[in-house]
Amino acid sequence: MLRVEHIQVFYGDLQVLWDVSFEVDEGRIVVLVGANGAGKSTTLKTVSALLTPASGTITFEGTRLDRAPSHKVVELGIAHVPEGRRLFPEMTVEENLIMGSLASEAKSKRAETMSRVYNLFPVLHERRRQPAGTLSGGEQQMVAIGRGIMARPKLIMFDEPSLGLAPLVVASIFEIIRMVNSEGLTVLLVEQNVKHTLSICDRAYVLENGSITMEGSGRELLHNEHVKAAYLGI
Amino acid sequence: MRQHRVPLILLAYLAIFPLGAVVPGVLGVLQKAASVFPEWLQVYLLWFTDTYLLNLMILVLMWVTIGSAWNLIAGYTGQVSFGDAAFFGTGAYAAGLLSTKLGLSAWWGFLVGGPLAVLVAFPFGWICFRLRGAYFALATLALNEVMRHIATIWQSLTKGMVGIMIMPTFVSKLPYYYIALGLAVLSIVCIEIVVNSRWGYYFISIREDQDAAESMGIDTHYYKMVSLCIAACLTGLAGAFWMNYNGSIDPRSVFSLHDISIMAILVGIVGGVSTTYGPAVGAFIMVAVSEVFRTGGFGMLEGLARMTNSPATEVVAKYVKEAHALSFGLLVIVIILFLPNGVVGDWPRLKRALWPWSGKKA
Amino acid sequence: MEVFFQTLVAGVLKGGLYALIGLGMALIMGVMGIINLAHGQLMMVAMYITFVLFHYLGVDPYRALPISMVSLFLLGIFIQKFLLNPLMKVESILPENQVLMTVGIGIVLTETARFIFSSNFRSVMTSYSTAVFFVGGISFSVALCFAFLCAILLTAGMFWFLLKTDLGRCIRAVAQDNEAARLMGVNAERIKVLTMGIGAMLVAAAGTMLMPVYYLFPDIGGPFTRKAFVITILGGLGSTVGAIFGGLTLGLVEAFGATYIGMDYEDMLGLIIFILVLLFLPGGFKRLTKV
Amino acid sequence: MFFEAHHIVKHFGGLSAVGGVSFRVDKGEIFGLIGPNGSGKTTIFNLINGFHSLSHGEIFFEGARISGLKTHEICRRGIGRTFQVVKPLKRMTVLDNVIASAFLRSRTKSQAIDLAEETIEFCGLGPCRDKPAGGLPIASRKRLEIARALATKPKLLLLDETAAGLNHTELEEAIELISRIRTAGVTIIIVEHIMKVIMTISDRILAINHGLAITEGTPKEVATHPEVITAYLGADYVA
Repeated sequence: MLRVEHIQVFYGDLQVLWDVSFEVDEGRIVVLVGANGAGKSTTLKTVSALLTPASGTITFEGTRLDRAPSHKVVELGIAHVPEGRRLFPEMTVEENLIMGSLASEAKSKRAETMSRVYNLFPVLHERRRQPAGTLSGGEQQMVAIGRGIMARPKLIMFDEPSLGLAPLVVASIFEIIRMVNSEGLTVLLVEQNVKHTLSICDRAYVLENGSITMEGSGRELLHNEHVKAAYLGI
Repeated sequence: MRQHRVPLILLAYLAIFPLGAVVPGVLGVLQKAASVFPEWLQVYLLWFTDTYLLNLMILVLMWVTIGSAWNLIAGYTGQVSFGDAAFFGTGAYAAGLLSTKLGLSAWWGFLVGGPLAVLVAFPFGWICFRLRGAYFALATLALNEVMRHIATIWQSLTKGMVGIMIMPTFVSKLPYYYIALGLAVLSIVCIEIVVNSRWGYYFISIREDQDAAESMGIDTHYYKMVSLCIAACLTGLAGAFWMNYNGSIDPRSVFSLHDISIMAILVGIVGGVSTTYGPAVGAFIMVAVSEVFRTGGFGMLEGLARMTNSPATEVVAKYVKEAHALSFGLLVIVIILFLPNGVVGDWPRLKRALWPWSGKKA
Repeated sequence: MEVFFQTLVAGVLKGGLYALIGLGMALIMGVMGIINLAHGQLMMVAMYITFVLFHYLGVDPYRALPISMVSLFLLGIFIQKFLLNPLMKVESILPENQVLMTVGIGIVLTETARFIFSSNFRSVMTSYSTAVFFVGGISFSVALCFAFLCAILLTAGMFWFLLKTDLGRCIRAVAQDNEAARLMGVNAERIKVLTMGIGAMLVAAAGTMLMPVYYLFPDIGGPFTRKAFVITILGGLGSTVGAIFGGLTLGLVEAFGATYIGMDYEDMLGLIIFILVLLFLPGGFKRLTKV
Repeated sequence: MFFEAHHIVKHFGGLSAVGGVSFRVDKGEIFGLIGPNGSGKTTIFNLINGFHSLSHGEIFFEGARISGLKTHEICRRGIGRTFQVVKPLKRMTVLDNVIASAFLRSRTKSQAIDLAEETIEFCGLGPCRDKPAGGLPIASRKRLEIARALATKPKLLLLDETAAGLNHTELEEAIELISRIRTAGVTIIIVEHIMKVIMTISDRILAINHGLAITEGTPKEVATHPEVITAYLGADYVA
């Protein structure tokens, strides 16, 4: 479905991704794990066309993305739930959700999708008139995910959804991600929370210093000593 | 010293040639000296022997001072000022008031004008530099207006809109020329010294990254103030010079946003921000551009109109004369779009564009 | 007491137009992150359009309103698309490049106007230019009241647009988080172009409505640019609601200043407010109300 | 007492980024600060360095209270820092970057140049000393951060994610550099995500999560502490 092939990405004249390739098959949960600064967020931003790869190709259902403007990517059916949530703080919860559904197809089904999101997160329905900036971290993450769902995407990308959240909330966020996936959405997840991530995913790639060093099924990597060592240094 | 070779030769030239304008006999010597050069070059070599051109050169040199001062605070320290006229006017009024109110020579303005401009800059900078972002730039714009209003309203002191008139000290333009030259050299040297000292390193650090600068132990608020005060002082000196040279000032002319503050910015960015000689090049270009338009190509267009007897050319000549301020605006737009670092800063790029073949050899 | 109320009325009426000017400036500030130093000059262009339409074609200023608004909308779009957006890709030492560009645009607009119309003062004398009506001994200028009404309608319409339409939400989204907005599929460059157009359109409306009771010459842009930035600083940089309060405050302060201190100080007062805000309330009204 | 943070708290709006952390650092040691992304490590640095003002609590350095001082004053007292997101002075050369900061402890320019050159050599930046800082590769930029901080002759150095984004050899070199800095007599507080680095060089480690201290101890104690493993790898990884 999504195929990233040999991309090299630079910030100015600073190379951050070296020859990164991976694939996401339809209906799966695919994970990129790796330490801080390994290039996970950069990879997602490149798929979203916020960054342009210097070389390499990105194709989504046969369409080239690597030279497309970022709003095209959304129209093609890729939603990006960014790191740090990046809500519009002065807009209400409802308006934030609306912002997710600007593309013409999503727009026509806006009311329907919104009630689905409210079903998924009843607390957001209670808070729908509240500015998003006043919500707690967990609730904000729900809005961010909801905003992604509002685009009615085929592929949804999560960038560190557990960042800065309490353990209980983290567990429920992963539950939601699994639920979203079971409803037919393909998921590309970037995480540092290895345990949770690897246990729910179908396929995982390990990013280290801007290149992919390992890949395999979630279970394989979960018991791989190298992953453990990379994280804890023991 | 090597990187200063061309400017020093130019300086020597600037120092010698104007002598021909007044000192009898020198012109003949110069003409003889120049005659070894090809004829077309002689025109340029003897350029300063004409009082009209001398006047223009005085303007250029005054703008070198103001532009360099602006370059220090905006180009090196990164705090763009839209209010140089506030300091220029303060210097000019200081000189003028010394003459009209205290009966001293307006030349004492050189001693008082600079410090007085600093006195204006100090509390102003102290307030504005506490805030990051666009506040300083906007506040300078306001300062410009406030100073003009004060000069207009405080009639008992400044005679309001009437302004101040003093008798010029010299009949010839030559002394003024050398004073302006001295001032311009002083400011370039002064800024060159500052920029290569501890202060200069601190100024550029502040421009490049204020957070990093603070973590390096630099008191950014204090050093921004230092930069502003030096710039204000030099601009004040230029103002005091203008009072003496022009003989008359009024609030509208010396506190003018367009004619002084914007012109200072133009001199800075056209020449090249954060370069030693950028403001000098900028001053020359700006005065030249303004003069070419103001006089319709030094009267050439009118001449052409008279020669060809074509009314169309006459109309063009008339419009070109009126368009000199318009040309400034267009120049800002073109420079910012295509040469954002000015003629000196973007010289390699400009050179490649002008002489595409010269790059190929290397 | 009568003088007081008369001044109050004058201040509020003027403040309504100032709010309109400030609103456009605040939108531009919010979305582009720059102070548009050609704002008053855009207003001047709108005033000349109104003047030409009235003088040569006999179009009433209020009928000219849509024409001047549309023209300025297009001018704003042109400026953003061809002069300001390209600057984002230019690497330069000075961060204020875009602001300097607006200064250049301001000069070009002013000088073009002078080129065409000369420096002479112009005005549009309509039958209602000097008409007044009285309520309880206080005079109301018909033209200014009408302008005030239009300003309220336009402001309300603007807020409806910003709060209730997708396009308006996109504008707010870009102002709050440019990158996140792009992730939502918002074409940020197009939104910037649109915002500049709207900003220019709003200030054009203010200019056209001022025309029947005001005079006009090419340099009129400068003072209005200064008023506009005093208003936005007062309101809190980029805050639209703040800009309305800022506009009203400036209108009132100017009116009371002119009545009780002297006409000469009118312009100065705005600048004094500016410095006071900078000293005691950095962040403007926005800081007080959190809107 | 060399350095002590006493129950420091920082609120941003309603959110509490650091919720009452206390720790002390002895002269000459390397003190590690670990925790998952967003746990408040960089905020603690910003509090020590004076970028943020404390909501509650106090910070002492060499017996004097430094909380409430301005950033440049704290630097003058002898606390240098590097940034996680490197902040090179882009249009200056590497040498000029370091000279600018060496001026703090030099009376003349030639002294500053000497100090800067010495520091550049110490950090192994010699080959790129005349290159503009904006065009350096990431490893050299990280080194430049350290060099600039060292040129202010700090007694305490705060290193923020110095190893992030480095490859294997660069990592080894970074560890080597940090140990040399310690040998030179500088006390270090290090925030690091790459466990390998922090586990090998730290004397003591404080683990935090959600702005609260989890545990403090030797690297081994911390690495095997169940709550730390939970914070990093998620619940029940231990089992």
